[in-house]
Amino acid sequence: MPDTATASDIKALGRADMAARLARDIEEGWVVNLGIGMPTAVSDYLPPDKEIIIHSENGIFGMGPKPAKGEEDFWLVNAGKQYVTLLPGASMVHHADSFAAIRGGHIDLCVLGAFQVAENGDIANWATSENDSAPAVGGAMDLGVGAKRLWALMEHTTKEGEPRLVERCSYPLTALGTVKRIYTNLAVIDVTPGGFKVMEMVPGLSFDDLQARTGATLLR
Amino acid sequence: MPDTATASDIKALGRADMAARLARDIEEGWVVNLGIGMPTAVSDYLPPDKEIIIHSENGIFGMGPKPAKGEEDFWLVNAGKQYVTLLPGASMVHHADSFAAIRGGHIDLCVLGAFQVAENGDIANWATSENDSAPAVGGAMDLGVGAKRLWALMEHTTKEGEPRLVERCSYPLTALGTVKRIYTNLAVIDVTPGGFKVMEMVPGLSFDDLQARTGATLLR
Amino acid sequence: MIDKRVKTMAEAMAGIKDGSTVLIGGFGAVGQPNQLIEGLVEQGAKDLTCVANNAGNGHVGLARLMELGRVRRMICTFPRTPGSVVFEELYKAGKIELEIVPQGTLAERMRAAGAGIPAFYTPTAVGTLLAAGKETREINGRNYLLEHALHADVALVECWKADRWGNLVYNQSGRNFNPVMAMAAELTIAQTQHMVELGDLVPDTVVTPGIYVQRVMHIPYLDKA
Amino acid sequence: MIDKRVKTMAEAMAGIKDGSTVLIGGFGAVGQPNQLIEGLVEQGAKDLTCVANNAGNGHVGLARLMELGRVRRMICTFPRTPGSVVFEELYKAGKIELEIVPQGTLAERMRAAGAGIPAFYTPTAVGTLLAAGKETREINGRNYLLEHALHADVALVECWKADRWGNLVYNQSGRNFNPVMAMAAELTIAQTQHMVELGDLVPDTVVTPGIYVQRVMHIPYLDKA
Repeated sequence: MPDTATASDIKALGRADMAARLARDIEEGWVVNLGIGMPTAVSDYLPPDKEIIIHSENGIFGMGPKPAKGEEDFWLVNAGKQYVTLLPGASMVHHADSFAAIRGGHIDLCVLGAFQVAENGDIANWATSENDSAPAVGGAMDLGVGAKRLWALMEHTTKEGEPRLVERCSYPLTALGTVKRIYTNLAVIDVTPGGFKVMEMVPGLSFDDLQARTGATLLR
Repeated sequence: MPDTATASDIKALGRADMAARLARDIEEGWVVNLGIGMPTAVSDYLPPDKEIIIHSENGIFGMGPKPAKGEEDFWLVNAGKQYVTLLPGASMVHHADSFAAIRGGHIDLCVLGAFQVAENGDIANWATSENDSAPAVGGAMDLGVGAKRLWALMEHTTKEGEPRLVERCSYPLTALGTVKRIYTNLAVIDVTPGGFKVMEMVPGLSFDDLQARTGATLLR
Repeated sequence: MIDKRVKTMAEAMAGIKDGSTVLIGGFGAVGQPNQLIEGLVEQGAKDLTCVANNAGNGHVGLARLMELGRVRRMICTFPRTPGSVVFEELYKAGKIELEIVPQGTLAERMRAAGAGIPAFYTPTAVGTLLAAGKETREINGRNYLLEHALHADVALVECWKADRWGNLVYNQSGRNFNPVMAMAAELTIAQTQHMVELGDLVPDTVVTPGIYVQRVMHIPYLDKA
Repeated sequence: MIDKRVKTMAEAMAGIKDGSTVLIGGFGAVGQPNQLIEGLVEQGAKDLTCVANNAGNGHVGLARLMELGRVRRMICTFPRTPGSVVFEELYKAGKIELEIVPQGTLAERMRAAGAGIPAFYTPTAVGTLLAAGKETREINGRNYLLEHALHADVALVECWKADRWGNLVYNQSGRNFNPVMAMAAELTIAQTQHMVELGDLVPDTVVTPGIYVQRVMHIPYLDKA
């Protein structure tokens, strides 16, 4: 891929800022599932003045902030097996009922990390090759098809500079045509019927710079 | 139907005695669903020295005896909408989970009333004609296919003397081939691969008498 | 702040449209949202498909809604009860449609709707009149019917305690159809005997998580019939 | 008297046969019946199909069972965790079979088994590698996969409180797969942190009715990892 801007010009977001940027767009009252990895950090940046119901696939509705050191409850973990707390109003269901909520369209927003997202909304986030030995899918395929809105949170390119926003995913798919928006370290991009539409870019980045780092045509 | 014995010879059971007779065969530890109508009375005759878990389709496991007058809890009714009590060890589930237990084979015994039972185990207990206006099925079809054992409790003949134990049901079916035993006012009859097998008869009744009141060949 | 509490019946019933499918909780009188049903009678929506275990009683509530000609179709398991006089007259006169569904199939169809399961197989009703028109399939040597999810526009449910997030718990056999109906509808309206503070319900004991409930109205009533 | 309590691990494990399908509750370490798994290691059954969310950790419990060559096949959602070294080695060496199932599909397949639903349709995994060999069907314009019930011979579950009828309640997120696994197995064995008197559990708050549980063993352990 050609590189049309020098790294120093571009104010790429760090992982924390990416999570914080996405968190700003979450609306009061939404039921939100945060995938393992980077999406989990979104919960650290939720606006304190809004009530948002965080769901964990292992059956929790209404997770609160991380517990203080020494205050961890062994019996209370999230999808990433990290200790969590409960907000007043929390509730607990079993795994089948938890995924009933997911598959049944009762989750307003799911945020997943991704290897690739295609311009038709396909997402690949569970295996890097068809020959992957023992790939791990967890709840990603259920979340990928079930949530009312699916947003991807990921670096705009691989470490090697290969684009992760592509015309068609080359990695095995998680779900077909369901990603609605992508938050990267460089931009916020909507997945529209016409393709990737740039909604926001980081300072120092031009549209052409972003296009050069993207594997499909961007719309303004 | 020919009548080969005079009514006065035969010590036919009353409804209470029919329920009591059936109750004697319920084993300790069984989970038992009692259909509406005559089967409900079985719970009044359960052996007090055995623990038996009575299930109600509206989501109760572990019903106890009828409440004393004035002690009724409005929020606690059985399938027939009669007030009931709970035993220590009772539990409550919603309707889908209650029928999961039924359909999933977790009920050891279901007792249903019936219009007709056929020698192949078919049962008809919900409608008296294909043109029945607004027939009411309730949970009978689920219970008919789901319980580990299905026993029918019914009068041996109609008021007009027509047999209710038949070669093939003429009334609309509830479930196919699932009745294992029939308790009537005259006999206890097993439904075997070979047909109806008489296990027990009331005093004063001969095998030929019983055969004359039955619409299919009886086995000894 | 998430606050699903509504103060008036007009707010509770706002937006229910003609032609809606309305789920009505309860098994007999227990767990039946009587005041919400009266609210629907007042509200005026017509051409309704109503789903309930029974087909109304006397001349109030669901029976009244039918009597007013507002119910086009009933989906139920047991329409024939001593008190279902209004339904039976309308049905004989051809003025109301009826779909009889076995009770377990009815409950499971609503759970399926809530759970994103479009269809499932069940052994119930195979070979009976209620299998008419339904696809049959042999799986592992046994025959099953294909049954479809039953989605609804509105669910009216009754509960014992609720909080402002819409978390619900039920009292004894008042639970019955209410939790699966809450899952299956776009708009679930609950009437609650007791309104409690957020955090008063123990998370482990909540039966219907608030995500399934859109409106809650505090309607205490005598706990005897 | 119905008394499902067992006093020794030998009683708890009695009769588990070679070739069994064994469901193992827990999500990570939480709600995992560690002592029962060790009991199964001791008991000796082999040629097992094990169903769990993950594929074991370190060299104890499920990982130990695999290391001993007793697991022919794993059915799980997420076999790759930092600690799943035993599984990964066996899998690379072709010494263990693997069926990867999406987490919601896995849970629903077990609920279906418990609920007498032989098969159901789900949108999950349509068009992915995990749809290979599965029947696809269009329902109301959307594609779905047909998934079958997952029945088991044995379920090992963990709970917080239990009584002698086998009624169970769980603690916080320790609930996870345990209730659906209890429904799906012929023989459900529960280890409980607290054994309580019959009647101590409030009927409205029981999560797994005793009808789904055959044996209960009181195994208190520290409630911190």
